[in-house]
Amino acid sequence: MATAAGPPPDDSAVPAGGRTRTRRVLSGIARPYRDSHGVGRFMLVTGTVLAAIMVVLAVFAPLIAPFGFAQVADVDGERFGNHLEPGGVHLFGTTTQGFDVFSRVVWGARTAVTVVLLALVFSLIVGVLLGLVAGYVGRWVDRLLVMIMDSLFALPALLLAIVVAFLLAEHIGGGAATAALAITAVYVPQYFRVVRAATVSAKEQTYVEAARAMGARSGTIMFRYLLNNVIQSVPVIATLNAADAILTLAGLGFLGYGIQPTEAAEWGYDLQRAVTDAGTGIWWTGLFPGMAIVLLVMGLTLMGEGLNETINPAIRVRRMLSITLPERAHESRPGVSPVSRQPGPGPEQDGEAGKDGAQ
Amino acid sequence: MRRSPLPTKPDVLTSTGGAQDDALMEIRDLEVHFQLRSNALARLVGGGGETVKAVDGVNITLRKGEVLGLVGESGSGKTTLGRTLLGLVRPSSGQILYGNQDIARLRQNKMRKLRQRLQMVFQDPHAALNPAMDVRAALGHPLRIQGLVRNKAEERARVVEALERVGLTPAEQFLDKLPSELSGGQKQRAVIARAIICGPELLVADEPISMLDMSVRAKILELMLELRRDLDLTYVYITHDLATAKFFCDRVAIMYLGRVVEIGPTEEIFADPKHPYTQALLAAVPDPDPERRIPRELPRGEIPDAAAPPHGCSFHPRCPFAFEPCGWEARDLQALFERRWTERGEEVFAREEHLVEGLSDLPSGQETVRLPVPSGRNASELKSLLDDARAEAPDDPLWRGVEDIDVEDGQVTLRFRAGIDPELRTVGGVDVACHLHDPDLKPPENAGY
Amino acid sequence: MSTRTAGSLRTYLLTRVLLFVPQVIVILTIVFVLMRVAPGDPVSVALGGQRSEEELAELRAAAGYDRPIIVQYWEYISGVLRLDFGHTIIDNRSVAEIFAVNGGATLTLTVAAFVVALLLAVPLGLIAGRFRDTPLDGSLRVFGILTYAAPVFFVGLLMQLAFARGLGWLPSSSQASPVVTARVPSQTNIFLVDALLAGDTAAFWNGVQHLVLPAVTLGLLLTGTFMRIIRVNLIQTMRSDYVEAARARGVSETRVVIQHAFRNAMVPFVTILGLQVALLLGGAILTEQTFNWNGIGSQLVRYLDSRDYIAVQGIITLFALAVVTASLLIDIINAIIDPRVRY
Amino acid sequence: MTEPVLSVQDLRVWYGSERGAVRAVDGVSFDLRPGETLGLVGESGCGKTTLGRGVLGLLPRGAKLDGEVNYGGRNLVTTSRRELQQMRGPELGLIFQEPLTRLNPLLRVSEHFEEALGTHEPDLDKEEIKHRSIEALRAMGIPPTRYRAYPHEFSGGMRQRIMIALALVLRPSFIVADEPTTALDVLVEAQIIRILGDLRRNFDTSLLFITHNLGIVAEACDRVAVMYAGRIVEQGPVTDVFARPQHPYTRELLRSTISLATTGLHYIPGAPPDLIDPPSGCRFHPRCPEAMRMCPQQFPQPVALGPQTVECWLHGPQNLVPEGGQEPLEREEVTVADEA
Repeated sequence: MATAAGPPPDDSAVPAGGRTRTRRVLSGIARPYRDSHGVGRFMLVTGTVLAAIMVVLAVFAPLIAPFGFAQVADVDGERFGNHLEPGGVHLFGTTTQGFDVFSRVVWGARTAVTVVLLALVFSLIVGVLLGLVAGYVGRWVDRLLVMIMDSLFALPALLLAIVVAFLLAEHIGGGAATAALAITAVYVPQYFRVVRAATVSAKEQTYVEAARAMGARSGTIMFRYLLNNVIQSVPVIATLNAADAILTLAGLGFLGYGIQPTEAAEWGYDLQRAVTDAGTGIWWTGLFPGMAIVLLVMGLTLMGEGLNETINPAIRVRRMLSITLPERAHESRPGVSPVSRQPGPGPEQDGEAGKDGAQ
Repeated sequence: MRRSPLPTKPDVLTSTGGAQDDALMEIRDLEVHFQLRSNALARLVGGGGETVKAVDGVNITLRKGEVLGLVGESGSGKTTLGRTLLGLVRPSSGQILYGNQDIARLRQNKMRKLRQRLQMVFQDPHAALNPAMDVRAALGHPLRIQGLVRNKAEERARVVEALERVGLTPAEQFLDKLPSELSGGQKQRAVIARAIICGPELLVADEPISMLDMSVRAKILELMLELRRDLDLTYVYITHDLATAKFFCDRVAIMYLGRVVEIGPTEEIFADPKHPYTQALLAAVPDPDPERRIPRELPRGEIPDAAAPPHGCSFHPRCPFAFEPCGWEARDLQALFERRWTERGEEVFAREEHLVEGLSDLPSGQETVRLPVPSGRNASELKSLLDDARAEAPDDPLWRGVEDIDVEDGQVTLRFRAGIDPELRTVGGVDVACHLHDPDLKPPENAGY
Repeated sequence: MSTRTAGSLRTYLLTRVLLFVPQVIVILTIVFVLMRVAPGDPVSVALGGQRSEEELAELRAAAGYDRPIIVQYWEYISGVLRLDFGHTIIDNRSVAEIFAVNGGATLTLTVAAFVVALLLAVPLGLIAGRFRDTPLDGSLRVFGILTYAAPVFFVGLLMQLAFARGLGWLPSSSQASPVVTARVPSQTNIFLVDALLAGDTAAFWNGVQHLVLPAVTLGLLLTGTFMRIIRVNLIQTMRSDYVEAARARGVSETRVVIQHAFRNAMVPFVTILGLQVALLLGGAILTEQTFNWNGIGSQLVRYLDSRDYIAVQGIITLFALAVVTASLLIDIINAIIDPRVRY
Repeated sequence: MTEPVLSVQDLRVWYGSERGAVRAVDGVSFDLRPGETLGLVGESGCGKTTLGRGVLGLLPRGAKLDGEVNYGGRNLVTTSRRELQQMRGPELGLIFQEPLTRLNPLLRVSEHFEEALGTHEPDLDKEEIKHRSIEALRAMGIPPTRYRAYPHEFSGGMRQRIMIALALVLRPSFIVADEPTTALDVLVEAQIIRILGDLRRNFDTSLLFITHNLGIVAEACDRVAVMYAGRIVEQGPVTDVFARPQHPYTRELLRSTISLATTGLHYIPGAPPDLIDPPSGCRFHPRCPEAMRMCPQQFPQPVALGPQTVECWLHGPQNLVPEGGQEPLEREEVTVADEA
């Protein structure tokens, strides 16, 4: 085999199909972790761990949080008290309204993860589809979509989210869906841009022309030839956008246009309440939800940058393992003795270098 | 091997054993123009920008069973022409008659059916395969698109057959491979297998071996020759490599800036090239024979900008034998001065630069041009500079095209001889588009013919 | 010889400026559609329930909201072109007047933040890229990611806790101390300029002190993003073919880095600066809210709370126009520094 | 005979990779005399580019090299980075394969020349720099009108001329040209080959001309070194080597090249070996039509045959070939599965 870098050839003639495919997908997910090294790997792993912790908090919030997010009294009906300092039953203290800060942080993770996942799915579907169509079809469809998306891009993200949340709140209330849709509006143009650009360049690839040459219809070309290859640019930007989306969600909450406090715990809202506390020297109401945001956003950003480092060829470092050249040893076999080369210099030259000399 | 292991072609076209001169495809007055959208506004509103005539009036009859070479350098339009034949590029005008249909105007859905019979092999086999599709899917896909198989088992059988046909044996070993797991030669074999799997009659091969390692080039060419013999294929072989063209083709068409400048049987063209461009190309091929040398005299400069091709014969600015009717214009005068300064050096340049700075703004393609005289200088200075330039390089073909230089009303007027677009005309066994071979025009004595 | 002359900078600029017009119209259309898809007219949304039906109808008629939507659209577009952004519903102010009164504060904040971001990010990003994969690069990247990951209002909060409350070095909110504000006459509505015009250095310094925390807070928001872009660009240029070619000519490493890599790395950075204005303005809304800074962002929040569509629409329009104008300027700057853009 | 400008002795360049050490260049020796052009030919992946870069010390970090590159009384392998950097340009030049991306797009052509001359000849004043640069460009056929143009205003062929002028303006005594015409059209390629061919006549510059095209070697080189899997298997004057190739690889390579004289197809079976785990003994033996039992056993010794030097057991030395070593080697058939 002349291809040096490919995975080991699997000669076992497995009547593949489904299994090969699943394996490929799985190994595709695992690849960045396997292939990364150095700083990139550190970032990728740290980021994944941070994000995973937050996801665990989100999934198991009911088990982890000692109290409900809007609970101000324990089961016996006894009120917690306002502005309790951290410690004891209330690990992170309590807020002005008498909520348990730790519980709100944990429940807040659930809100953040839910909203961002929803927004991610919505904006991916819309953005990828539109980007694919615009990039492939071109002409006026492309020009129109680009113009609209560029204009949306020119609106400050937070502003766009506020406006959409504000308008939607009138109709469907201030729940997670509203927040998710507001965030979707912000990120659709980004996916659109990335996917469109990838499509436009992939469209010029020979394999797409080959598909046309075999008579494939536009739909087939888009979904069987382009989508697969275009989608590869998505994971990095999706992770980074997820991080950004957390910030947008918190921004919405901070301004009071996100999720209403009665519906779910939301870190941005908690921080807004904490601004007034800061003036009186109460630090715990703001610090903990703030830290939660920072950790989640950092986790996702680290993951995104780590991914970028391993899969983006433009900045990837080719791994250079350090080697030492083996001593030149004369290969002596029974009955053969080395001679000096005729035109060459000293006798000490030549001979096959040691076989296992590497590393 | 008479019986092909692959499906035979639809009945209408299986007229095997027909005469060599049967026309398979007829290309008439084919033109392909591209719009270059150069700026943001043009991109936004569409239209505007420059037009590039990638293919500029080509007439070729493709004979059944032959290998026709389209030979040219980059920008000659050979690839565009090849893609147009397959309906992958819409021509701006002209006809491509195939059977009783005109590919130039065929609707997409009808064209789709034809693609079974017209296929393409690409230059870069790596890029020609979808990186996310394994060999089985890549080869099976055309069958499915064309509705040639009823079920998976049938598809697999056909894929295995095609793989074996192109020498990828045992086929089972290759079915589940992704393109990234194949070597260059193997990829190209897979691309060829995909091209023949539907049973085509014409293959357009665009530089099929130029990206491959030296040691597999011959193998792929040999495979293509075998396939041609066994499957009664006709090839259009696009290349810039004259050596493989000479070996591989029955006929070659030499292309320059969108036009065919010479076309004819391979032996004749290589034995006795008639167009100065063909001659230059042939002489410039580096050959492993140390006795054979590239001549010192080579056409100067490079292929001109296709968006603004030269007036008259496109090759005239580079042609050592160019004469009166070749299409001289103001741009050639500017090029002459650039050559002059390159030869004579900085001082001459510094002295003359200012006087002829207006040359670059002159309109192209006009017979009479007025050279602007820079302020502070007078026309007679400019005139005498032109006279000097002429006296120092009297043999430059440009001067044959200059009818006269006058000083009128403080301006210098230069009249060029009328340029004529050369047409293909039959000379001996080949067709060549060059005024040197037009008996009505009198080429200069020293042209060497 | 196929050449494209470099002299067409003028043509490029002309087309770029012409392109500005359709861009603005599209963006205005989008703002209009966004703001008016909601059922109900602005007047009843803002004042419904507070006034009688007759009063509402009167107000509607006066402001023209009873006319067909297409007419209103035309009014809006032509209004904006005449720099008339309409009147607020709840307090009947001219939106343009809001810009005049509160714009100065936002402008001061954003310009200062932009300067902070550039001062921090350019050198740090270049250093990180130059010494990539060293501990220095690692710590700079963590710093960059931290500044990016911390929401402005959280950073603002921590700043207030640390520098205003804890250490007592700097004031924590508003543009200047009330006493000072009262004694400086408004001329330009940009407080620092007004203070200088009045010759009141003490007031000027007071303003600067008030500016530090918000500007740094907002500046840090951009710093992370900027650093990341500059670092990646530098890494890419450092491995470009022409850098290798320069090394092969024996050009000294310092010169290679400064003349070839730094310069070329800044070009793609400059091209994305235009869009970063959007990020900056978004952050400004939050920063103003955190530091009680009476700029346009605060006004936006105020009018949003009172559901005053017209005020909101006007402010969004202004923000969008600011971004489009910024990208126009950036494109022009880019055309001047990069010879390839011009044809 | 004149002293060589450059004398490479037993140079090795190895890279570390995930799978082990890549022996890109594995014990290579050659000399280059003043004004001489040595063609270095081989298939892709044979280590010729690494050799060219290694000689100039322009290898990526992680590459290890040892052996000798003797130039001007120094061994470049052990010369400090700093000294090497100062030698690059005025002593050692490099011309690249891909001219389009080799000029900084933001700098005018003139600025490239000012930088190169300013670095190495700081005493030159502005006028002299301009004069020298324009002269160098003129010699490459670039008109003085274009001195202040930007790189993107030139075609690929012209950019390659500029790159050559940029190398020559510093008057180095040794230049490596790494596939300088591969990206160019036939006629432009011929122009560049002629320019490089003239180099040996007009200047005393020695040239290491790396190419995969045997025709170019015949056209532009005095001597040729044929490289296979990290080794130079045969070297000698071009006329001799091409007329009487002594190494089976050289012969097969010449036969499989399609030229204007080709009447039949010929090819070397199999693919070039993996440089991480190359075949034992002679690296060509799995593909060699004349492989003997001896070949996989031991590395062949360089043997002088007239003006040529060959590493092949066919040519002995006989005293090293054991009993029965010349029997033909029994091997498995090479299949498409092993094809390049």
